[in-house]
Amino acid sequence: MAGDGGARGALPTEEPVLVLEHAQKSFGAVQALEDGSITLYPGEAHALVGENGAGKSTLVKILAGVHRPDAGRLLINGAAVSLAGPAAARDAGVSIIYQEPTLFPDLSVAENIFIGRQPTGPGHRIDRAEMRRLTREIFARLGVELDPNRPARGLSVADQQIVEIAKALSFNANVLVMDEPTAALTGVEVERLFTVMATLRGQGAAVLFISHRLEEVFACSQRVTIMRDGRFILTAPIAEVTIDDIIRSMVGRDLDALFPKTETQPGDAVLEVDHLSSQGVFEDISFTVRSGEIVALAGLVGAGRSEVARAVFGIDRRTSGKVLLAGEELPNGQPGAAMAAGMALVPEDRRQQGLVMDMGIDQNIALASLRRLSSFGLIRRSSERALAKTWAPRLQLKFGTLRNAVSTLSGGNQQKVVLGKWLAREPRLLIIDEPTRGIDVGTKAEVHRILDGLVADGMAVLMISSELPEVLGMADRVLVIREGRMTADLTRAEADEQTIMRAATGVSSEAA
Amino acid sequence: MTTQTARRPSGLMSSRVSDFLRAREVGIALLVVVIVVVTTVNNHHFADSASIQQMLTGASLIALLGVGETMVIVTRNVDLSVGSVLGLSAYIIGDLFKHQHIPAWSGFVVGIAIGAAVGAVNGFITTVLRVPSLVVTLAMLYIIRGLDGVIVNGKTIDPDVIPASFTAVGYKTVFGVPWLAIIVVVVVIAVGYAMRTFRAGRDLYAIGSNPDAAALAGIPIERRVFTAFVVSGALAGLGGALFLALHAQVDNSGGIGYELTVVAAVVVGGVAIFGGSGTVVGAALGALLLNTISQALVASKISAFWNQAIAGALLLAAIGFDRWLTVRLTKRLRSSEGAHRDV
Amino acid sequence: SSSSNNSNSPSTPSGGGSSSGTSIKSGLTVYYIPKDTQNPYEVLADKGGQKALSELGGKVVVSSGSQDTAAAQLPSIQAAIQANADAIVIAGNDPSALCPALNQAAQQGIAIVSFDSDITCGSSPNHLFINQANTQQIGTSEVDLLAKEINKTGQIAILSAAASATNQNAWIKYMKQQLTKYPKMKLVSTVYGNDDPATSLTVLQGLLSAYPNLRGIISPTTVGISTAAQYLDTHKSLLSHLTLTGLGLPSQMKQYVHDGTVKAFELWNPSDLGYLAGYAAASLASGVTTLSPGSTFKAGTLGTYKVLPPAAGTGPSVVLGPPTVFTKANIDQFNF
Amino acid sequence: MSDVSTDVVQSQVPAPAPAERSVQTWWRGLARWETGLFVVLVAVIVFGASESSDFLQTSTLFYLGINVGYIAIMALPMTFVVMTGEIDLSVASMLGLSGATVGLLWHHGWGIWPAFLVALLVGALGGALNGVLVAKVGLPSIAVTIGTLTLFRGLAEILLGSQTVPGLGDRSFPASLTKIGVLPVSGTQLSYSLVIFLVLAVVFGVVLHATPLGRSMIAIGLQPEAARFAGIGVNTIKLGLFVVSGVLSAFAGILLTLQNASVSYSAGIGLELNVVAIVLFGGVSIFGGRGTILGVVLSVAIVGSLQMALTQMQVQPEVQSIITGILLLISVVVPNSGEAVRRVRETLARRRARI
Ligand SMILES: Nc1ncnc2c1ncn2[C@@H]1O[C@H](COP(=O)(O)OP(=O)(O)OP(=O)(O)O)[C@@H](O)[C@H]1O
Ligand SMILES: Nc1ncnc2c1ncn2[C@@H]1O[C@H](COP(=O)(O)OP(=O)(O)OP(=O)(O)O)[C@@H](O)[C@H]1O
Ligand SMILES: [Mg+2]
Ligand SMILES: [Mg+2]
Repeated sequence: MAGDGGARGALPTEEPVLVLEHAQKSFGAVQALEDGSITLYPGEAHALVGENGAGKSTLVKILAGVHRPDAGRLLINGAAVSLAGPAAARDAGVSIIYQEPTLFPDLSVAENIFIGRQPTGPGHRIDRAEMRRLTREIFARLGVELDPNRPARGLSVADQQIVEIAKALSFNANVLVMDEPTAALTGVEVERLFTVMATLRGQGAAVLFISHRLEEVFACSQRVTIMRDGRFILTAPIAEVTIDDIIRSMVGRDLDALFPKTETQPGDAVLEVDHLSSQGVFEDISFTVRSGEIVALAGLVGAGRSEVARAVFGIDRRTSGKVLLAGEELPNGQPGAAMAAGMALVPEDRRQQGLVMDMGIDQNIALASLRRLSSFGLIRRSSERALAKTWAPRLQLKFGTLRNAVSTLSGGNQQKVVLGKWLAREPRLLIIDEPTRGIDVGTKAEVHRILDGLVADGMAVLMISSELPEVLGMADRVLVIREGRMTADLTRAEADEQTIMRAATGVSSEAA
Repeated sequence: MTTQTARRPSGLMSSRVSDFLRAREVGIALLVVVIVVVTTVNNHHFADSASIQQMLTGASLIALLGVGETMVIVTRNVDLSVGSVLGLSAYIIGDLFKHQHIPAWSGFVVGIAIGAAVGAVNGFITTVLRVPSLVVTLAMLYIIRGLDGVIVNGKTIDPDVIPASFTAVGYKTVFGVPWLAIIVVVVVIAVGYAMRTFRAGRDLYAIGSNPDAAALAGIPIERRVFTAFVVSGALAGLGGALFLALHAQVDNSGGIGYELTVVAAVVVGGVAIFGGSGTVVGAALGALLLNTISQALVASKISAFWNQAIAGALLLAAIGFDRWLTVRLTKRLRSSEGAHRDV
Repeated sequence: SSSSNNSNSPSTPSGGGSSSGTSIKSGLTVYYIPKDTQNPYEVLADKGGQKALSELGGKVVVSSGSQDTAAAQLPSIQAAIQANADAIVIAGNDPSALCPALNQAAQQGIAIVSFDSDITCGSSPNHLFINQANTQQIGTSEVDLLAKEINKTGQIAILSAAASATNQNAWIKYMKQQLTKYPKMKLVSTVYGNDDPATSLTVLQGLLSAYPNLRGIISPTTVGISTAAQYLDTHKSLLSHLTLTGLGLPSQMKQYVHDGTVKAFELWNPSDLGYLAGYAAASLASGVTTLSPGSTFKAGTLGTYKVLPPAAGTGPSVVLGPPTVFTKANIDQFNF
Repeated sequence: MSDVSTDVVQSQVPAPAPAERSVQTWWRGLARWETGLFVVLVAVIVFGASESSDFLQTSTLFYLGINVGYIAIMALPMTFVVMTGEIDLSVASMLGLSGATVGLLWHHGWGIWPAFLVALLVGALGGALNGVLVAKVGLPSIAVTIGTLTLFRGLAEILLGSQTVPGLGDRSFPASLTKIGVLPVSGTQLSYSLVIFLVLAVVFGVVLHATPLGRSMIAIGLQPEAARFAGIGVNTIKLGLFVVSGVLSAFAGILLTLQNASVSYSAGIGLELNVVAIVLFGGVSIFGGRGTILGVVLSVAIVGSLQMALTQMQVQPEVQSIITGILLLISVVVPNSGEAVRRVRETLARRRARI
């Protein structure tokens, strides 16, 4: 009812263009969405906020016709509809920017934008010139200059995001949904995007956008809807709420509980990275991680943090520079050697990099320790299961049986399996990339508690995170990377949102 | 402002990029020319009009099958049944000529129909049952070939039962260009044009390039892939008709082992084996290249025994060359990126 | 060898040589194992064999693979052994690969007869080769045939089947021998079409552009000659200076002979070949005849045949008779 | 997000169909699969026994071994290669090349063992060529091995040309060795090639199902990137597997040469697809990561005995290939059918929803 109240308060006169009521969606074990509700009015910019895993993207995908809700009702222009697929949503006037870019590497940028509905001339022939013209037009509106003829292959994360936005705009839809469109953009591009949003609203379109950057929410939206743990919490005019209100409703508890932090005395250096460079991705990165401390790599998505981590661990070859673990220099491009030396990397994308989704929980946990688990070259099944049995409870893993494939687990529990896999090796240094991406709020706190415990026991942790609260809450030191260069090295005391944002974007954060 | 200036290189890049893209077809065409020239040097008759005609004729069947194969491969599938389909259609057409005395033109219709039917089966099993097409079409390769054998059962179709007007297609020329080549070129142009200029055609590339994204874009993946298989089958069936027209006789051995040759031609033609890119023109050129090679070897009086080995080596070289192009292309593209982002 | 004179022509039955009196057993089972079950030429031969065995109150089992490989023939030999067949009549896809299996069969008392393409197993097993026509005679007569038409001068080439085909290579050997008699004729190249129309066409085309003033082509294989004939028929301009001959099936060549594309070519009657093989196999299986040179046996309507002594390469053999030369004049009398 | 970008960079990885992804269908499918194969095998044997009077002769087992033994040996490394999501179409040509090598060296008076050694070496080199091009250069294996399929066969043709070894004037191969073509292993009815296959099968089975290497191969097949992040040397393993494939194909070539007591360049021509068919019919997923050696062994047994039975029954060879094809189809359709039905229902539901 809070939602309805807020809605009526905002624009009483108009009819809502889109209404989603009590939508539910679950994926196997995971209840991604328990009560997704939202109301959009013509001409409004509506922010949707919530922690990772709150169910925002799931809700978006329901509006997009990608997921069919298990329950709930969707009204577009007052009429109840059931979307048969993405196309249906588009026809209903809803256009989406997904959180993950969905581009065709082999097709030209222009074609990526217009695929399936290219402008056609006589005889249904595709009018390429027209397609290019339209593309340029949209890019002009966005104030970016990207060659429409160039294939999408090799586009940077940011450029991919821009193409996605252009695609969404090209529909001239009356509902535009953007799932974290700004995550990969720099301040200037963000501003431009907001200007475009303004014009769209002027034309009477409703814009729903998701962002983890609350200042953006305040900068450009009229109303905000808050979600937590897959449930609708409230909708309110932006004027009537403060940042603290929002955070409180998002998290449902105070931040301290979410970011437990024991004060530890850092020991001696475990990881020393010395003038590390990788052609075209990052330049001259140097830093040290000591035992008993968490060092955070902050920066915008696409800044090159993961690449740094990958190069340190040996997944990618470095073009120059040294990596020393406990004083020993590591060979270039050999994850095996890094592991042997006591390094572990929890990658950012658990579905592709972290886990073999169709393998059992036990087998995934064992995957990095197979040698240790085998005698006479044969894997000891008993020890394999024992390993899983010891780590599952320690990580408070929720599962059916340890033989179940990890694909049956919830995102958070999947992340725990990845953690278990690496902690089972008792590493000296744990590199953890986006530790809580797509993990629901409860699990998130647990993961943080686990990390805290580890450093308390003297492990060294290098954490990459796109979420400032996490960085601020967990890190002893914060390194900021922008465009593959290190732009700041801050102590826990020095680090705050402004400084980090400034270092990450290179523009004063008032702009963003 | 800053972004503008910074972005210019990426615009500049694209011209080079498109050059690279064109280079694929051009590269193969050049290779063909080079081989012809080199061969002509030590045998100046190799460039005779007759000899050129022979090259075109010799390549046309594989090129035709290559067109259909390209459509399938572009969608991240593969069709291994084309050889068997060609054999079956060729014999059935001949058999109809022999016993039903059907008119010449209907021979082509029958061939296309048979092929399309098999293609439909391939397409159905692959799309509806979601079975990897490699397995499906491998199985169909055996089944159709077996069926062919059961039907043929040691009989042959002899030249005298085939209408002259039908076999004419196999050798008559217009302004020195063999009918066979003309038909294939027409097909290549038609399909090539369609795949370039109609939405459905572009969908094929999208599907092969990123299936998940294709689904999100609301592309009817099943229908498109199905169509690709039907066309591939139909062209293989047409190939059967042309085979019969060309050789004026057929037993059970028509088209045996063509499947791998066709895939080879397509790959040499610069079609990415895992889908998303490549053109039928390239595929046709690939077929021409392979055929030119084997004829050049005979014409250069190289012992027949060397033929295969050299063909194999050149095939590997072609694949490697194509890869080299792609890698360089990607490198350029990557380095062109990011420039605009230092605000 | 001098076998061309002592080869028996059906017309002159000879009583000479040893022939054990006992008569052919009835109820014999003979396995015919052609190169593959589809090869039209051998389908005719198999029919001949069936005719022979039905005359003798026995039965023929035709068994082989669907491709021309030794591997595909092996199971058929094994089946013959397991079925305790009385004789095997085989056209080898490979000269030696089948020897071990055939030798086992022989040790089980199965009579081994080879036709069309001989197997070279030395003495294990000893077997009788039914020669479609004296090997040397085929080689020489082909060359003579061509020589007559291109009046003994010019470049010539051979379009053969698979490079590893025994019979082809044997004939080619004798062709080269015979060519020494025609100093003005020059064999410039031998190409292999693997009995596949498409391949044959490609190599033929290569041949023509490699040797533009080629005067003659000999193609001692049915697929080769018919492919070449079709090509010449459709490129009449070539006929002015190019002559084609070789071994072909009248049914396939009829049209080309009538429209003058091919003046003359040779073959023997494949069903006669199978028929003869059938009688040979039955006689051996019944002990009516032996492999020893000079021993004879009756081959039904074809008359009596005498086993020829081993000669270079081939073991004991009988020769069907001189090949028939087909021309406009006689081709219509033949139905195969 | 950056995983999407990498996805953009290397979209060459074929996306498995959803059915392939869902693990339940996999376990159930697999469980059903081996048992299914076993049932089929029993059926074939019963069928053979009842339809063919000769089927139950002990010699049937021996001949079966002679016919499929050497092919089955190539199926083992093929299983591994397919496990890791690749394919090797050059095996049959390598078999021919190895045989040709032995033949040529023997023809030139070499001893048999040195000849074998060189042949195996050739196998290793050929396999390494495939491996380097696929694992190091990153070319698609299906394209590469089509190329080497032609290349290897071509080399074999260059080595032996039209000659068969032993030809006139050649020594014949040592009888002590060629006996493997005519005599079973003493005391059994099993051909040497079959025994070797069975022994190798045990080894391969243990490696695949009980060793870190095997587990790594499965991981590579299921999720190459995750394997890399777990410190598994993906490319090194793939390279190694291609080498093994080359060596064992060469070994199969040696066995075939001895079984036939002779060799010509065309030995084993066109067998590659049969090998692939056997592996796939054995329940190994073409996308990698799924399948068992047991399945492959059963598949070999089925294909072998079916061929014996049908040949004994004098069934046209063409019918045999039809049956092979149908079996192959069934082998992939059955595990997917449940999934398919579900999906079709869903689609229909949506259709209805639309109106
Ligand atoms: N396809 C899926 N299969 C299983 N679980 C899923 C799937 N998609 C999402 N989830 C789970 O559902 C929950 C909500 O996911 P969702 O992506 O909607 O969160 P979100 O609010 O978008 O988070 P973020 O802010 O990180 O994007 C998470 O626990 C996630 O792990
Ligand atoms: N597919 C790609 N093609 C070209 N450049 C890329 C690609 N992916 C990433 N990059 C570049 O590599 C650098 C790092 O990208 P990446 O997204 O991994 O950084 P990141 O900081 O780890 O982001 P995330 O927050 O997702 O971890 C960026 O400069 C990006 O532009
Ligand atoms: Mg999200
Ligand atoms: Mg990252």
